[in-house]
Formats: sequence, C-alpha cells, structure tokens
Amino acid sequence: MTSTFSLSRIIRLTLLSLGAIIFLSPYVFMISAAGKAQSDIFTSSLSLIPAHLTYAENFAKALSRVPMARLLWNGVVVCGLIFFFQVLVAIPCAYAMAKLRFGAARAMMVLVMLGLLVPIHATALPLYVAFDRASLLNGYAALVAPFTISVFAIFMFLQFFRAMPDDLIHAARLDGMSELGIVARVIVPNAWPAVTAFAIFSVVAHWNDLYWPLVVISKQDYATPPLGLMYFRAAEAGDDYGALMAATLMITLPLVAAFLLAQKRFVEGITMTGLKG
Amino acid sequence: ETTLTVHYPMPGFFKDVMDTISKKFMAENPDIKIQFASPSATYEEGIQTILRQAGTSEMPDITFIGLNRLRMLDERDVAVDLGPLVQKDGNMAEQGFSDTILKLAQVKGKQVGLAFATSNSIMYYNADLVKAAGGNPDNPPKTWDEVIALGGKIKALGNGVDGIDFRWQGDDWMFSALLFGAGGKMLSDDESKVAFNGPEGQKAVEVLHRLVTEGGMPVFTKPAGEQAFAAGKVGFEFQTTGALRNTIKNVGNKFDLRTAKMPLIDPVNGRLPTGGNAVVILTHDAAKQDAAWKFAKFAAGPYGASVVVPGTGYVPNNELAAKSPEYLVDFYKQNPLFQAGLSQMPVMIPWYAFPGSNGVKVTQTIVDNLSRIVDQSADPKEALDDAAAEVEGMLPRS
Amino acid sequence: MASVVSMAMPANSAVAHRRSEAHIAWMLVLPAIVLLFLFVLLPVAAVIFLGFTDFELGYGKFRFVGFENYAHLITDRTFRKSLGNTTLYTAIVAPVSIMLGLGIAMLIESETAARSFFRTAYFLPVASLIVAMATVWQYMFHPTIGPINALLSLAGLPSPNWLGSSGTVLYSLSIIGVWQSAGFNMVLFLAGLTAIPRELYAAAEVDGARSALDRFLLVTWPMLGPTTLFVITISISNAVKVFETVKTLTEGGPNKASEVLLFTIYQEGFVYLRVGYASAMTVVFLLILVVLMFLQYRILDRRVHYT
Amino acid sequence: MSALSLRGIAKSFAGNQILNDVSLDVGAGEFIALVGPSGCGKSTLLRVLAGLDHADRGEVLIGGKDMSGVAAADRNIAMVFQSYALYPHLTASENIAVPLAMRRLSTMQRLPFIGSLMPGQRATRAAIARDVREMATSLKIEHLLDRKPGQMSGGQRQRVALARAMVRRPSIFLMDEPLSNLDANLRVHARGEIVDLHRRAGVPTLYVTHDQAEALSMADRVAVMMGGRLLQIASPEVIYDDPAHVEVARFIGQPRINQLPAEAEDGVVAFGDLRLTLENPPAGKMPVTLAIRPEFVSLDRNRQEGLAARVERVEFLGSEVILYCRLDAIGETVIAKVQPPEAAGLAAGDAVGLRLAMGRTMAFAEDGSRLAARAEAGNGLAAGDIARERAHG
Amino acid sequence: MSALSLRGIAKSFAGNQILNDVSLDVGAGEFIALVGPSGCGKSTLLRVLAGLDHADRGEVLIGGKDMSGVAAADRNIAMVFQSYALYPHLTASENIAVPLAMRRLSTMQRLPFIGSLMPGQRATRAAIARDVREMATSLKIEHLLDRKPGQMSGGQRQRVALARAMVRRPSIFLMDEPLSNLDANLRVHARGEIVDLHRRAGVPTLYVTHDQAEALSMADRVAVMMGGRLLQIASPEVIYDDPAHVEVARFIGQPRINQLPAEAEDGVVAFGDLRLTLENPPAGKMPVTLAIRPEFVSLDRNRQEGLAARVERVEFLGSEVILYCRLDAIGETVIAKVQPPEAAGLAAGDAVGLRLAMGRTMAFAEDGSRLAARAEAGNGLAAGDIARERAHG
Ligand SMILES: Nc1ncnc2c1ncn2[C@@H]1O[C@H](COP(=O)(O)OP(=O)(O)OP(=O)(O)O)[C@@H](O)[C@H]1O
Ligand SMILES: Nc1ncnc2c1ncn2[C@@H]1O[C@H](COP(=O)(O)OP(=O)(O)OP(=O)(O)O)[C@@H](O)[C@H]1O
Ligand SMILES: [Mg+2]
Ligand SMILES: [Mg+2]
Repeated sequence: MTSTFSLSRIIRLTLLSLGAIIFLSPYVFMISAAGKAQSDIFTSSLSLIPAHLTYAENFAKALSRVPMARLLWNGVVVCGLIFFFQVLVAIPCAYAMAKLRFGAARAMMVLVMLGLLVPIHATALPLYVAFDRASLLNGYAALVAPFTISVFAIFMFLQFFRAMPDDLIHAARLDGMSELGIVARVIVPNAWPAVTAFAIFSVVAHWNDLYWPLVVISKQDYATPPLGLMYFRAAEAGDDYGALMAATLMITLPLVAAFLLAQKRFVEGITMTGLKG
Repeated sequence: ETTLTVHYPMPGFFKDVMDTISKKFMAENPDIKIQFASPSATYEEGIQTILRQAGTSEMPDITFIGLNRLRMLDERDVAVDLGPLVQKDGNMAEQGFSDTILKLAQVKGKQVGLAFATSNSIMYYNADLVKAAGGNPDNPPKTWDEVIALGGKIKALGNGVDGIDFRWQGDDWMFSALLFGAGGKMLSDDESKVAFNGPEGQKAVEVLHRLVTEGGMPVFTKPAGEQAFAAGKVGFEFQTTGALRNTIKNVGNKFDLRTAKMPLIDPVNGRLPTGGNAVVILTHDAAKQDAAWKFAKFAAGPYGASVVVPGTGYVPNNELAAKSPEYLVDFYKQNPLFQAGLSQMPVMIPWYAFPGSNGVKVTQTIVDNLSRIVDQSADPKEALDDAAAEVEGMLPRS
Repeated sequence: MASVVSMAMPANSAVAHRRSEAHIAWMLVLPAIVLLFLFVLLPVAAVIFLGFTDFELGYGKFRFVGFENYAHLITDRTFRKSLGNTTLYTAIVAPVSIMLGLGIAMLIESETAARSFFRTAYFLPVASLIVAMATVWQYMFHPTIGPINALLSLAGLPSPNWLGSSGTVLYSLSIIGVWQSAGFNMVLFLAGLTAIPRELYAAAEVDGARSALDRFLLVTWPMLGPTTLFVITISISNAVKVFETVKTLTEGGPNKASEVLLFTIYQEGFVYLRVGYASAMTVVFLLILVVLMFLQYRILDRRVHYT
Repeated sequence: MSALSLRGIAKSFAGNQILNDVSLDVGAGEFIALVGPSGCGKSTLLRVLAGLDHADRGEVLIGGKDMSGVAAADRNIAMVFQSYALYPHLTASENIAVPLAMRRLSTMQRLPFIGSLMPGQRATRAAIARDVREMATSLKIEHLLDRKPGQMSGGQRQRVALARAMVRRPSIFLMDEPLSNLDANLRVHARGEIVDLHRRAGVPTLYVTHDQAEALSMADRVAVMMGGRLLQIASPEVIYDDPAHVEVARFIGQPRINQLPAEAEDGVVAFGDLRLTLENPPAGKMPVTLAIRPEFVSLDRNRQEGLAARVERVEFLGSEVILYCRLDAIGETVIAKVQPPEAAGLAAGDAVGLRLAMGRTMAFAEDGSRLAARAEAGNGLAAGDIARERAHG
Repeated sequence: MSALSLRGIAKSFAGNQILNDVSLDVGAGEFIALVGPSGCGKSTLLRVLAGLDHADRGEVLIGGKDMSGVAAADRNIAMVFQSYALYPHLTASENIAVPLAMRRLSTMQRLPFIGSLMPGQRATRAAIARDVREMATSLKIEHLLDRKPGQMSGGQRQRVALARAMVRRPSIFLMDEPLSNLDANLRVHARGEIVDLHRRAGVPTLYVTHDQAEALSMADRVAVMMGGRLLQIASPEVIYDDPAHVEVARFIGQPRINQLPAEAEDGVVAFGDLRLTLENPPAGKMPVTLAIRPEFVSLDRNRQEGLAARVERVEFLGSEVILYCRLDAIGETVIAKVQPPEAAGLAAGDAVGLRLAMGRTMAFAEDGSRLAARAEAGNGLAAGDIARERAHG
C-alpha cells in the first residue's frame, strides 16, 4: 500500500528478482558470448566477461556477412503487413462471434479451434504448391498471405470481447454507430490491452519465424531476419557462436525496444468504470 | 550471357568459399553470371528445398548435395546425369578427376554429381591431456586398444575431464567408419540383406562399447562433445576433418591441439567412408547445362579445392590440388594438422546410401540403436541385432 | 389515445430483427471465413487427401493406398513413443507455464517498482529467436562445462546429463519450454488483469478478504476466467506443437527419448520424404488434438463467467 | 397517428415472462412516465423499444413504421441507460459528442487522421463542441468535460450520460432513471432542463423513474407497470386521485395509501362511522378493500372523534410529519400525513383518534379492480372530511 | 469515546482538493446521514474511511484506534457501494454470503475443493445460507438468489448490494446511496429494514443519500457536505429549521428554500411588510439574504394581501401543489407549497398575493453564515404568519 518496504513487498521483490535472474541468465551468456573471440567461448572455467573484448569484430562480422539493414527492413514490412491484416480480419470476426447472435457462431468456433491446432508445418506443403502455382513465391505476398488470418487473434479477442458489458455496445448503437463503428470506436479502445498483447505476439512470432520464410523465400531480397542467422550456422562443423550471438542480439533488440514501448499499454489498463453494476 | 542460380547448404561454412569461387569463376568466364539462392542450414534442409522446388520455376540450376543423399536424388530422377558430359569432356583424369574421385559421387554407376568437398573421419587429440595421462603426444595411439587405454587414463585425471568423444550421433557416418574400418559392409552386394551385423559389425560396436566402458566416453550430444573438447575437457575426439578449421578456431591456444589418423579395426582391409557433398546439376536447359558443367568442374576442380581445404578442413577432392605446387602443397607443409585427413585419402570409399524409400530412416534406426550402446541400456550385440532386424524390415522388397 | 388493449401479434418482427443481426454478423465474419477456408481448411483437406496416398517428395506420381498409412501407424513404435513424449511434455509445460505466468503477472501487478523491467525480463524469452537461444541453452545444459552443472556442483549436488541422457532430456526440454512460454502467458494475464474493475477489489476488501489469496480466489481468478481459458487452450496447443527446440537441440534423441509428434511428422515428411505417411500422422495428430480441445472447452467454458 | 406504438410486446428470459402483452401508444410530443416496482420490466421494455433486445412477440412502430428489422442505430432513438453505459475510454466531452459526431460528420470525416484533412470537418467539429459545452453547462458538468468516467462521481457520470442523450434531437427519448443519483436540487434542476427540452423539441419521451414526484410532475401521462403488464396509463391526476387498480393506488403516493379490509353488504360498505354505496353492487356479502391516502387522514389528538388508534412511529420530514398509527379495533396500521405543528409533541405510544375523509375513500374489489362508489352523507362524513374542508377554508 | 472519528481528512485528485479538512465524530450506535451535492466528495470520504483510498492528510480512528496502516479488510467495515460492485460471476446468494464466509470460515475451509472436506464447514455453510436467505427475504430478493448480477434489474442489484452489507455485524456501516434505484414503496420498506437493523445492532452508520426524506427521517444527525467541507452537522430538525449556513438551507428542503435579496440598515431588515431585527448588528448598510421555506409561503388568491406576484408554473405532486411565482416588485421567483384545493384552478399567468410567515424567515450574511434575527411585531407579522396559525388551529 505505502511505498515503504513491508515484509510482503520484500518477499515479492525477492521472488521477482530471483525469477528475473533465472529468466535472464541465458542472455547473460549470450551477451557475453557475443563479445568473445571464438576460442574464448568454450573454456573450462566460467567467465562472463570476455578476456579479449571482440564485440566489434563479432558485430562487424555479423553485419558484413548478411545485409542486416535489408533483413530488418523486410522484417518490419512483413510483420507490419501481417499484423495489419490480422487485426483487420480478426477483430470484426471476434466481435460478431462474441456479441452478435447468428446461427453459424458455433460452427465458427469449431473452425477457430481447428485453426488453432493446425501447425504451419503440417500445411506448408500444400500451401507451397498453391503459392507456386500462383507464382507468388519469393515476395512479400507469400510471406504475408497465409498469416492474414490468425485464429489465435480471433480466439484471443473473442475471450476479451465477451467480457465487455453489453450496455456499452447498446449505448453505441443508439448513438448511431454502425457495427464496424462500434468495433473501431468502442471495442478496440477498450480492449487495448488485448490488442497490444496480440500485437506483441504477432510481431514476435513473425519476426522470429524461420520455418515459413525458409519455404517460400529463395532470394535474398525478401529474406527476413532469422534467415540471416543461418549464415552463422554450420551444422557439420559447429556454429560460429560469437557472430551468431551478435547477430541474434541485433535482431532481438528491435523487438525488445518495441515491447518496451508497447508494454506501457498494460499499465494504463482501462477499467469499466463507465458502468454501474 | 547465362545466369546460373546456385544453391548450397551450411552457409556458416561455405559462404566464404562459395563467394571466393564464384568471383574467380566469373572473372574467368565473363559470359556466365553466378547468383546464389538462399542457402539451407543443413544437408537435410537442402535436399528438402531442392525436392520441393523440383519442377518449379524456383528450382536452382546447381546445388550441392550431401554425398549420402545422392542416391535419393537419383531415385527421384531430379539430378542431371553427368555421364554424357564426362564422356564428352574426355580428359577428366587430366583435370584431376580420377576414377576414384568420380566414384564418390556415383550412384550405381551413374554420375550424379562431382564430389566438391570431401572429408573423412580423423582423430583430434588434446596433447596436454595426453601428456598428463602419461602418453606421448608425438606418437599418438594407432589402434583402438591404445586409444581406449589412454582415454581411460585421461578420464582418471578427474577434474571433470573425459577421455573420448566419438561422434556417433546424427547419422551412420561414424558407425560406417568403424564398420568399414573393420572391413565390413552395410548390406550384401545385391542389397537385399543386412550385412552390418556380421563379425565386422560386432567388432565395431564392441569398440564403441569399450569407448564408453573403458575409454571414459560420456554420453554427449554432438555439439556438447565438440564444445567440451574445445574447452580442453576431452582427450580424444573422433569426427570429420571438415570440422578442423572450426576446431582450431574454437581451441585457440588453450591447449596443444593435434590430429592423427583414425585407427582402423582391420588395418589392412579397413576403409573409411567419405563425407561431404557433391555439386549436382539440376537445370535441363541445354545452354545452361554447359555453363553449369563448367562451374561444376571449376568448383570441384583444383582451384575449388584449394579454397575449400584451408577454409574448412576438408580433404581435396581433386588429385591435382594436393599435388600441384600451384595449389595446396605449401599449405600442407605449413599446416600439419590438415595432413591427417590427407593421409587417409587412399582408404576413402563412398559413403554407403541405403536403397529405397526408407533409405534415410535406416540410418536413424542405426543411430538409435547405437545410442542404446552408448548409454549402456543394451549390450552391443543385442543393439546391433535389433538394428539389423529393424533395418531388414525397411529394405525394399524387390 | 390511451390503449391498453392487448392484441396477439404474430412473431415475425422478432424473426426479422434477428435476421438483420445475423446478416451483419455474417458480413463481419466473412473475410475471416474466406481466409480460413483458403489457408487452413483447404490445406488441411489436402493433407487428409495426401494421407491416403503414398506420395513421396520428389516423385511426381503417387497412388492411393487407402488406409494403409493408418494401418501402419498403429504399429509404428516411433509414433507411439512420440505420442507419449508429447503428452508428458505438455503435461509439464502447460500447467507450469500457466501457473508461473499467472504468478508473475500478479506479482508484477501488485508491485510498484521496476514494473517495466520485470515485464521485459520475463517477456524476453518470448521475443527471442528460439533457434538461436537453443544454442545458448545447449551450452547452459552442457554436462561438463555448462554453468548449470557448475552451480550444482558448487552446491554439492549431482550433475545430471541434461540433454544427453534419455532419462532427463525431456525434462530439460520442458525447462526450456516453460522458460519460453511463461512470459507469453504472463503478458496475456497482464492484459486480463487490467480488465478487472478495481471496485471489485474494494468490495472484496470490505467484505473481509484479508489475504492476497482470498482476493485472488474471490475476484482475480474468476474474473480472469476467459483469459485463463484462453491461456490454457493456447498453452496446450503450443506445448503439443513443440518442435524447434527438439530439432535444434536433440533431434529426437537419444534413442527417441525426446521424439515429439511434430518432430516425428517433420522427420517423416521432410527428412524421410514420405509425405503420404506424414500426412496420415498429421491427420491423427489433429484428430487427437481436436477431441482433446473440445473436451476441455466443453468442460471449462461452462465454468467461465463472461461479463 | 401516434409517434410510437407498442403492440402486444412479450418477452421472457429463461422461462420467466418479463413482458406480458404490453401495448402502448405515445403521441407526438407526449411525455410518458413509466413507473413500476423494481424488476417489473421497465428497462427491458425500453431496450426492446430501442431495438437492443428482441421481443418474443409483438411489434414496435415508430412514426407508424414497423421497426422490425430496423437496427437500433437506425431508429434514431436517444437513451439514458440505468447503468450510465459511458464509454470508459473517452472523456466526458467526447462521450457527449459521440452521437453528434456520428450524425453530423461523414464516415470519412470521422477517420482519425484523414478526417482532420477533410473539408468542412473543422466547422462541424467546432459546432459540435459548442453544442456539447452548452449541454454540459445546462447540466452543470462543464468543469468535468475533460475527465474520464473513472474520475467522476456517480452523480456526475449520470449527468454525462444524460447529456449524451439530450444533446441531440432524436425521434424518441428513452430515459431509464436518469436522475436517480442526483441530489434534490440538481434533480429539480435537471428535471427542469428535461422538461424544457421536451417543450422546445416536442420529442416523444418515455421516462422511467422510481421517483413519483418526477413521474407526476413531469409527465403528460403516467404508465404504471407491474409484473410485466401495464396496469393503467392515465394523466397524473387520474393516476393519483382515481386509480383503476388497487396496485396502482398502492404503488403511487408517498407514504403509501392506507388499505383497510372491509365488507360490502348489498352494495354498502360500512367502516367505523364511514359509509360507501357501491354502484352496480352484487347482491350479498363481498369483501372489499378501502383505500385512503395519508393526507386525507386527519388527527384528533384528544381522541374524541374518529377511529381509536395508537401512534407507532413518528417520522419527521421537514415540511410534514408522517404518523404510523395502529387501529385499536382491527390492528391495521394507518398512516397519516400531517403538518408538523399538528404532530408536535406526539410520540410513539400516544393514543389518538383518526378521521378518514369520506369523499376520498376508494373501494376496490378482491381482484384489485376499482369499484365505483358514492360516499353517503352520514355521521362520518362531516367529521371525516375535515381535511378537505380545512384546505378549502 | 466516539465509535468513529475523522480528524482533518484532506484528499486531492490531480490537484483538485476533493476533501478539505473533514472532521467528524460518530457516537456508538449513531446514525449519521451524509448529504451534499453531487461530486462534493461523499463517496470519496467513505472510501477513505473504509481504507480503500488514502487521505493526503488526517486521521481515521475507529473505536479510538488509529487506522493508518490498517488494511480495509481488517477494519471490519461493511459498505454498500454506489456502483454496487457486485461480483459478476457469483449469484446473488453467493454475493451476499461472501462477507460471512470470509469471517466464519477458515482459509482452509474456503478453499475451492479441499474446503469441502474440512470438518465443520458444512454446518457453518448451512448457517450462512440461512442468514443469507433471511436477509434476502427481508429485502424481498429471495426469488433472485440464484441469479447472477447480469440477470437482474438495477434495483434488484442494488438490493443485493445492500443485503451483502447488511448481512453481517460490522463495527461500522457505510452506505453510499443504497436505495437510489428503488421505487418509493421498496425504498420505504428497505429504509425500515435499515433502521430496524440499526436499532437492533446499534452499529454506527454513515449513510450517504441524496434523498432528503431519507436523511431527515432516518438519521440521528445529518452532516451536510459541500465542496469537500462539512458545513453543518446537526439533528434533522436543526438542519431543516435552523440551518447554520445559507448553503445548507438551500440544499435541504424540497422544493428549495426561497431566497430573497434584501438589505439590513442598522440591524433592521425590511422586505415588503416584513421586518427582522438582527442581533449584534453592524452599523450602516449591509446586504443580507432572506430565506423562507415554500411551505411557509401562503397564498392569497384575491391578491389583497402580501406580495404581489404572478404564477409562473404549477406543479402537481399528488398530495400537494408547488407554485412558482414571480414577485412583481423585484422579479425574483418565490416558491409556495400548498394543498391541492388551495391551488385548484390556478394556472400560469394568474396574479396572486404571497404572504411570508415572519417567524420562519431567516437571514444570512453575504458569506452565507446565519444571522441571528428576531421577527418584529408589525403589520406583516399577523398577516404573514397565517400558515403557522392555521397549522396550530
Ligand atoms: N479518480 C479520480 N480522479 C479525479 N477526480 C476524481 C476521481 N474520483 C473522484 N473524483 C472527483 O472527486 C469529486 C468527489 O467525488 P465523489 O465520488 O466523492 O463525489 P460524491 O459526493 O460521491 O458525488 P455523487 O453524489 O455524485 O456520487 C468529484 O468531483 C469527482 O469528479
Ligand atoms: N439477462 C436476464 N436473464 C434473466 N432475467 C433477467 C435478465 N435481465 C433482466 N431479468 C429480469 O427481468 C426482470 C425485469 O428486469 P428490468 O431490468 O426490466 O427491471 P426494471 O423494471 O428496470 O427494474 P429496476 O427498476 O430495478 O431497474 C427482472 O426481474 C430481472 O431480474
Ligand atoms: Mg431498470
Ligand atoms: Mg458518490
């Protein structure tokens, strides 16, 4: 309650800090490895601080081996487009399923659940063939199109929209909003935490997706960031860990920055105090 | 002008090599342009990509395929038969492509590709540990018995040090090394029966078993073994020469790294399987095929080898490369670590690929059973027989 | 003017009303349905179709084999093993990561200091490329030079061979799985927590909900119902779909001890190239999941309170 | 043609019949107060009317047009929700502006960024802001315009909700207890604003309230609803003075009307020294209920006249005093509303005499329906009618 | 020792001073009504008291013990929230049972599954169910016990919220407009239940209401709050008849008290034929406000006596009629509350004479404080005091 340190607060902070240390520990090694010469990475003694600081070399290698700017740009374009379409498609659909009465709602639910369970690995081959027939391989379209429908988004928004009071929607209808208007002006602003959470997941998932780009992209021009990481991998002979970690850091940092910006939304959670009940 | 699209696997390894070769090639052949498709991380992914793209406009003109997957490619009739091109060329031997070398990339007599980067398995060892355990680093063990004895001593040094790491995981390549080293074969000559559970095979798994029980070999995952060795925590490591350059880098000057020939159970009849990959031509366009053939020969030729060998650790796949002073003679003089692989070239034979649609699955079955030996959940004979029985069931019924 | 006269009226107005609502609803879900059809249903249909063939990647032709693939599945030791492994993995990762996610979310919510640091710290695993992080974990779990075992031996504890031994490999993968998805769940729970009216906590306090546990049971947990249902569904479906860590760290080994469904399917379809058989496996995999999910949904959805 | 007609509306929730054959006509410019006990279905009726809920049966006609199939948004109805239903993410002024923006700005003009580039939108927005401010001022919430609902008190939220409805000219106003959280002064003020608006704009209004003062003072007609049925729809005077049903009589009037069990014999009811003659009486005995409003019960502190009773509770209400007295004879409690001086010094337990104003005593049959009756000149009359007399004096 | 003390409570939201040095003592068993205009800080004060909000300054003492640092759950307070704050996922009966379960069952016994295995919990649960049912019956919601809040009407929810607070015996009751959504009869009934409970249990109660009838009839003392300050705390009679501040006078009483600008010269105020002499008057001129309640304004329909005025609006309230009349002389509106017969036939525009009861006319200084004054015998007195006289007659 107060800002002083009560016992429960101390316990809380201790738990959180301990957990954070555990969760972050892999990154400590990652950052440390990114600054180590290759011969310093695997040693018999644990040393986090590199003996010879080779950050510059590793990052230089990471930058010179792959067109990092191009990769990042592609990542931004692809994630942006995917998110845009996902939200555009999923929110009205979830709204209709949550708040409107129509016969197919149950059937939709079945579809959504099914979609949730189908891994892209399973359908990659038919999709690949279809994209090939449509001559859409190697392009943003191939990277984006299969993900424009996110059942995850539909399902997630569905759960949040259902918790939205009906009276709010009623008021909006009487104020003259169309159903789409309600979605845009009432539902979305009040489901902001959910939308932000979804934005984070969507961007993270597609930024890091390696599987599908690998299938549809065979030209450097449209490669996404994870494809770049491959240049540091050599299964047969062992990876180039320093450069790999440096590159990983480089493509993870934009995400962390985006998360830091987005997570403020969680703080300003909207509570339904416009209503009585 | 012809543009060739080239696809290759393991870019962490081959990117620099490919860049260098293609640059030089384009300088020599200004009318041919090389462009690279997105590479694949592993051989498996490489062949998946190719098979998926086969027949589509995405298919590259040239690719590099793991030697043990050539058969698969051939069975699916994806690769261009190089036989006629070899014929037309006439003087392959003069260009350094001896019959032995051509054979490495043949499937049942058909020239599917040209071996590009070839490897065999060698023994890496930590001279410091060997010395500490009372061995003589300058006179490394030549038989498995010696290796196992010394490994046991190294393990006994304590301090978390292990004696041996033998890379048995992933595929059957290293098992082949033991089996072929004992003079054994995978299947009978007509490919209808399992042969690896004969006496040679039993010797092979016995060695593996003793590596664990007497030689101080723990159950490592593949990267864990490499890392432990690089950290100076393992006495001997048995794996491909292809990892040599990387191992040198990983070890730095933490300890005195040496290499030596891998012991053969049967020093006389023993052979070693050839790892690595072959350049394969996919394009059926006649004009492109000519250009592609040029590139294939260039990459697999002495120049290519002279780029591949120092950058990786592979052994030269072209006889000119090792012998001609123009190429690698000096390099070998200056880099004694690389000589182990080179010296084993005479015993290299093709890596055996199993027939039929279960070909790859068979290797996994063998590996699974090896793991039972390594973690001592089954005794060697039992595991070998199980493997044999299972593989037997996977062979095509003709 | 005043008429309290009652007249029995036909019920058609209600019907018309309902119809117009349904009409709008259809318009809103239409794009989703079309895309679902294109990118989920059709490919799944193709997979089902392939499951009845002996299609192999690279061969142009295939033939119908009826239920042969399915018959083969019943006796497939690998498939059964990976079914068992996947079940165990899911049984560990889903509940642990859900509870951990909820716990973290609530701790962070009730904390005032360094919130965004903690949120980021726990979320980081979600944001990282798992293929790259797997190599870090591989090192963390290294039996001889890994930091985890170093710490354990400092504490005088035995050093397990995390990823190397068939007895521990699945648990090690589960640890990574939990590490990866707890932050994911945390974000969902955080979003869910913000939607709980503060007034309810006030009421709970006044009603004598003294301890945090009381407030949790009285307000937080039930109000999080929809979120939790969602998180459970997602967690299970994600855990069942574990693939990347297995692929990069263990390749299903040693001796199939970490063979999981998606990896088996991948291996069959893309490494062994037997797409027909892999498709049959996929169909069975999906069937199991669908049945499971609907059971879960039927049971849980009833208990969840909306609004 | 009536501006709004409800025909035989019926609705049930999970088997409970909530609305039962409700029919109602609202004339153009009419103001109807809908009253009834809590849970009788008032809010449900409004929702059906607005198109927010589906009736199981029946029709809604607005301006003569059947509304089935017309979406709520297209019915041009303004409603104040009992639960306020403010948009939590918008400030008060934005909340109030929503219905205006929806109607005056085109879809393009409403778009977040592009909108601000559209021609004409600035002028319209300025006009909207002006209207919002004006409305806010008239409801005394202009200082709250920048707050979000979460930062407002209950009464403030309610006024914002009211402002949002009143800011535009709909074809019908529906107000669901719009003033329940306001203090008396504000309420009177807001009531004035609503009545004013109603006068000026002449929009037919259906006004749910539990405050009888509101219902009686504002409405042209009052509709009394009970258990999902409309019992009576009539002018306030008729509802108060001449209720058609005992439930209506009981429901309207504060304090509650006094009910006394009695019996009619051959059309004549005798109670104490009261005498009522029923018109069209049935022969023989028949139980009836007599009802009289507390203000027509007067007090004889010396207990010389009227019904003997004992004071049970004295309630001081500022301008008047409510006395709860138990009749010695039959044990029923009778409430009397008197001027403070009349009750000065009275305490629980005191014995008093009660006089009922004969002309103000109504009779109801057992089923609750009103019985036409004539007060007969007799002993009781002169004595009982003192309140009326005094009032005229 | 008082059961509850507030000492100098201050609180602001974002720079706005909401509570300003509020001090209040509630005696054991006392019932205090807290009234004040919407947004004056009543709910905020209750929240501070309950420990749900923190005051910037000041102390809360319960039973003499300082409550700073004591969590809300440990203050043993029962509260009815203005917004109900029902648990949406629980049925009415579960909602009502919560505070009992929290107190009578141990933590273990309350646990979802394990709890049902604990010894003794069945008996306790049965006892709780009994109490819940009893409470529900007394608030007439027993038929709703299995419904969730979403399936109830506004008034039903409010009663559930009330029941949840009333079902236990706390050390203090806080009620924030607990009856605002109830119809008159129910409200009177619920009021009776609250008063009864209060009598029986003697728990000190702070009761926020905007309904003056409630405040005046239920409370031992009424606290009038404005702009975050307590203006007066006194018995209902004193608050009504003898307000200490013009704001209090203005706030209490329905219709609103009449205020007339006047001037005192050397301590004497003259208005029409009225004459008031101030005690301790300052020398010279001084503006004062005269105030008189509508019920003390009487009507002369023939306009022979009193202040000449013209009827502006007639409001019929059933038992009485409110007349809004504009004084011809100064243009101020004066409200009169009269019996219906007196106003029979009056319509807007009619000319009337208004008589102010002299002894009921109060004077306030410019800053709003009350000025002690004596009505002087004079012309106006006899004529103006007719209302009182009549009442006594
Ligand atoms: N979170 C907040 N942020 C800013 N101002 C607030 C907040 N909560 C309340 N206020 C303001 O504090 C003042 C007092 O609010 P409070 O709820 O105590 O009023 P109230 O007396 O209960 O009014 P009502 O009778 O309308 O319920 C109001 O003017 C309100 O706008
Ligand atoms: N969703 C629902 N499910 C079941 N019953 C409901 C539902 N909504 C309302 N009811 C019931 O319908 C009846 C009418 O509710 P309604 O809200 O119309 O009452 P009301 O007249 O507005 O009452 P109040 O004056 O208390 O607001 C109530 O008895 C209520 O319990
Ligand atoms: Mg209602
Ligand atoms: Mg309040």
